[in-house]
Amino acid sequence: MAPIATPFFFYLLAAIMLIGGILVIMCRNAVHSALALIVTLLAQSAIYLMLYAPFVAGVQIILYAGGIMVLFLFVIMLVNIDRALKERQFNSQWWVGIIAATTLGGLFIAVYTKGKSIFPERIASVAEADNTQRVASLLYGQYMFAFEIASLLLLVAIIGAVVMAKKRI
Amino acid sequence: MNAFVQYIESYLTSNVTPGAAGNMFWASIYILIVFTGVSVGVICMNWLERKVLAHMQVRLGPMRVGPHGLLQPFADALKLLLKEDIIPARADSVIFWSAPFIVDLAAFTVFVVVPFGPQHAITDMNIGILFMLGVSSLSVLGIVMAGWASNSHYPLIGALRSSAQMVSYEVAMGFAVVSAILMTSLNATGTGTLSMIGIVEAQKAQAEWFIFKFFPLGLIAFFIFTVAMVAETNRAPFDLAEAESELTAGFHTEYSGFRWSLFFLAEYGAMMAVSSIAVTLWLGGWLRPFPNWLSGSTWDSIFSYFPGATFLFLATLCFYETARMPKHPYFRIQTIGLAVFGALLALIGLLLFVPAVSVRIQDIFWFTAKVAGFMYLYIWYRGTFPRYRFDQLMRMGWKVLLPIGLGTLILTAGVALIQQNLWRP
Amino acid sequence: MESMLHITTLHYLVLGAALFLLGVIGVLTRRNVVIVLMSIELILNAVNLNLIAFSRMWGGLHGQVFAIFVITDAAAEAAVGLGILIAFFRNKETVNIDEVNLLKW
Amino acid sequence: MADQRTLSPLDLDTPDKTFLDANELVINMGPQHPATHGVLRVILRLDGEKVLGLECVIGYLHRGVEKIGENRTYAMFNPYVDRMDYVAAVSNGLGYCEAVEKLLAIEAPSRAQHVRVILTELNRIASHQLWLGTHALDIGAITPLFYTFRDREEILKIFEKYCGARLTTHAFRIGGLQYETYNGFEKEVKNFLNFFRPKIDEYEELLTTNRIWLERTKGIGKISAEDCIALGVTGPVLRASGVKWDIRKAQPYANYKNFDFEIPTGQNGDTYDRYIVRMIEMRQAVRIIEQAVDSLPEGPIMAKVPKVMKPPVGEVYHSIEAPKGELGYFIVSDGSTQPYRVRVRPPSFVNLQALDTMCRGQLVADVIAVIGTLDIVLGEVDR
Repeated sequence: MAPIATPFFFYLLAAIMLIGGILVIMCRNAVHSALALIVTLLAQSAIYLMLYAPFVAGVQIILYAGGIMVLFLFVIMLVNIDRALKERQFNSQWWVGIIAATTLGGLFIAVYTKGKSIFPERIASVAEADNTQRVASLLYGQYMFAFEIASLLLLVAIIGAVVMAKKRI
Repeated sequence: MNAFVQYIESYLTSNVTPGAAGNMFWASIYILIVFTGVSVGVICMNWLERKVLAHMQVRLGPMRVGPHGLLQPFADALKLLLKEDIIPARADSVIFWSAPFIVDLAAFTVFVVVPFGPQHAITDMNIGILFMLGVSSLSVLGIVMAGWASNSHYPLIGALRSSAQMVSYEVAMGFAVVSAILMTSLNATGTGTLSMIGIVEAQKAQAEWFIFKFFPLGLIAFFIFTVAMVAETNRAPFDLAEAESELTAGFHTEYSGFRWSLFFLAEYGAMMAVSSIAVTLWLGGWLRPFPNWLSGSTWDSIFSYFPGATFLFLATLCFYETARMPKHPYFRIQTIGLAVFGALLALIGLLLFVPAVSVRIQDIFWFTAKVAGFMYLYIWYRGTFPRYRFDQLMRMGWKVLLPIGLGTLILTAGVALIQQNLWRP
Repeated sequence: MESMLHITTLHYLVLGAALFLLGVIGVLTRRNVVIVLMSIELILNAVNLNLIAFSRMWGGLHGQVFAIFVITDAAAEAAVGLGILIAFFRNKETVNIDEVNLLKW
Repeated sequence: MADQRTLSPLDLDTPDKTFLDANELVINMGPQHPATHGVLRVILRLDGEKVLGLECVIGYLHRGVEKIGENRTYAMFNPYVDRMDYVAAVSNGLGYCEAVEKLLAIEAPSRAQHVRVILTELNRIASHQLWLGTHALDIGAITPLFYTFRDREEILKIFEKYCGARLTTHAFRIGGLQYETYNGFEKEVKNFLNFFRPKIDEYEELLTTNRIWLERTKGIGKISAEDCIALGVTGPVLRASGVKWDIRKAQPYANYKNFDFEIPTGQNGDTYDRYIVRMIEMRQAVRIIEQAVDSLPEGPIMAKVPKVMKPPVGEVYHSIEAPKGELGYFIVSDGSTQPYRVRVRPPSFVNLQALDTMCRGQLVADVIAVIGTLDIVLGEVDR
């Protein structure tokens, strides 16, 4: 089962992602930003599918689009004030940011053009069918400790978020 | 031309889904069939819900548009399409405009992986169930968008309520699903699967529906899922997002006409989608009832008459009602219509008795019949239960269903481990 | 043209880099805290894209496992970040990041 | 919240802020709201979803019934009282007729009194049925509404056959009845009782042990007996709080002292107890009707009443136990054909004043349950 029209889908999804990303940082209204981000994330999960990472793609949809972004939307709605729309959207040092980002971008371009040979043209053959099993055995085998720490991190985050957001403790 | 015919025919000999075979032609045909089927299902549900609910409540329900109100859904659809599409002046029009489409997209995309039969699915993904859960959770976004974009108090509260509800019940739902997925790994091969078709195949291989597996663990997981799925689709008794007596209509208060009907479509589509998850995971998908008690080719052939018999029964009901129609000339067209409808059903029924047809169709029939059972449950709940209060709902999700789901998962894993290591050499 | 039509790891890396830059610009220039947090999500996703692309390149699944860890981390970050945002908003009634200039109020 | 009655009234002038910062949010429920049983407007002050206090704004259905009473003769005013509590019109008529009879110092004949009791108790059942249906609908159970309306129909049929009207019956006249009972009246009433007894079980089957119903009603809208008495709350709401006060027993009117029935009381004074009390009241009403039909005496149905009623100068207060509580009429006569002043003490109006006490500290969804359990009729609240 060979992937069909890979370049077409790659460029389509890449375009969606980049336009979405630009909208995220340009939109005046935070809700619009969040929706653009969701589109970006969904396109990215499709790209994961193209990279033979179906499990991560599924996790991306469930966790990011269905979980984290809903949280974002919730908070945006809770703190939604019209005043924020009328204010200046970019901070006063925006040009510093642009310069820094441009420099970083230049660095990336330099690395990718100079170091093209570092990235070999090879594409390892991956069995897609048992992707989930193999990810699982890595997660619960080699990365057991990291997994536990991640769960601890989540616990701490839950408690932290509750403590922060509660009116009276 | 010849190559094209060959391309089309090449799929007929394969026994996988068109998506898996990579056959674009048949995949698009399947997409068309499935989405038309779901839309027709929504129309049927619209009529059935009114009728069944009405009969539960000692009413008749729609009786005027067509015989026994059979054409009522079409009349409704026409009315909704002709209605003025109002966008509130201070609404965020882009989001307001796109929200129903997102909800619809989420509800309908799910059907891409629903297995109506071993070959009858648009495609078979190896992350099928994950895909279903993920995509169906996207409808939250549409609901939140709709509530927010309306720029009005009641829709916003409704949207916040329903999204909080959906997000929190997803967790309990996930645990129930995981415990069923765990059971798929108890095959001879020892590897589980997330593929929807693989899950049913696993039940077939183990000759046991997962609802009966490790009794009562499978049953508990199934129960948790069925409760969570009602909450997930915002239906009674968890319909506080659209509690009429509190919030008028919840997140779609400001919607009208066509856009409102999209929400309606999405709600029923989502109901069918989650029901098909439940059917696939616990009720053996397309498998006929009692595969292990009543096994053998005799029983197979007996059960293969069921689809036709069901349609014939419905046709008989239609004819009976035709005979009971008032004899006044005013009702002539309605009587004829009902008779024609009955004849149509009878024709389908007879067609289903042809072995060549029934072999191909009966998988789809059993799957649809099981989903229809769930649909009836939804209506029944709505007719019977009062509505939960929001804090009670949340408490039930987090403090009852979630711990039970977690316990069931751990117990299932434990029992599976013991069974694999101790009882089986 | 041939290189355009043949999608290699580098293509994914460039896409990831572009997303990363967008995220950085967002973090550095926007005033709205929510959008800053969302830009951080963009950055994390760019990293994920790279991880998965490399995992595809080398055939191992370690990259995917790391991507899952990053997603977990993003969830934790979002929860705590938004919690702080709510606490901040309750006290100052603003969501502008350049007004977060006190360690204590 | 030590003493709820001393809490300050709502301060509605401070503007509501955004969702979050805001510790308090003022929202306006009604007058057009599906759960306020008419045109009641409730202004809620909320902390999140918790009710800090509320205020009822009434008067949207004010028709000046009491003022009309001053410009009509005693007999002419009789139909107007039906329009106050339109779901229990017979009870309203009974109260008014008995009040005027008291003023005129006449007494309706025994047969008339019996028929009055039968019709009033039937009306009590009808009123409770309507309450049950709408109350359950507010809480989300849609089916009981149709069951109760189906059975209420039978009562309305009896009314229609007796006096030609279904809702605003104008069944009684000052001094007795205008119409003799129709042929087969006793039989039809008895048939109805036999039909209705299993139906109460049917309602109870749907609700009484339903887990969700229990969760939605137990402990919701609690009100203590002292608060009830202080606020003047009467009827099933008072009895559910544990006070055994029923005017049919306490100050018997009509023929009630001849009949054997019990007054159900609750202990907790919550929504569930009020539900149970009303359910038992329906059963007791069946009992009363049965006795009244069995002992229906023969005889005249109208006392000797002057053609032109000119009561002596004086005043009278007469109250009856309407389905919703104590319904009192205070009539002042100046000796002319028209009353000098008619004052109605409507149970709904007085019971509604307990809403604030009952709702404080509860959630918004409970306010709806509590409005339902108070069983108000806006026609009576606003008059």
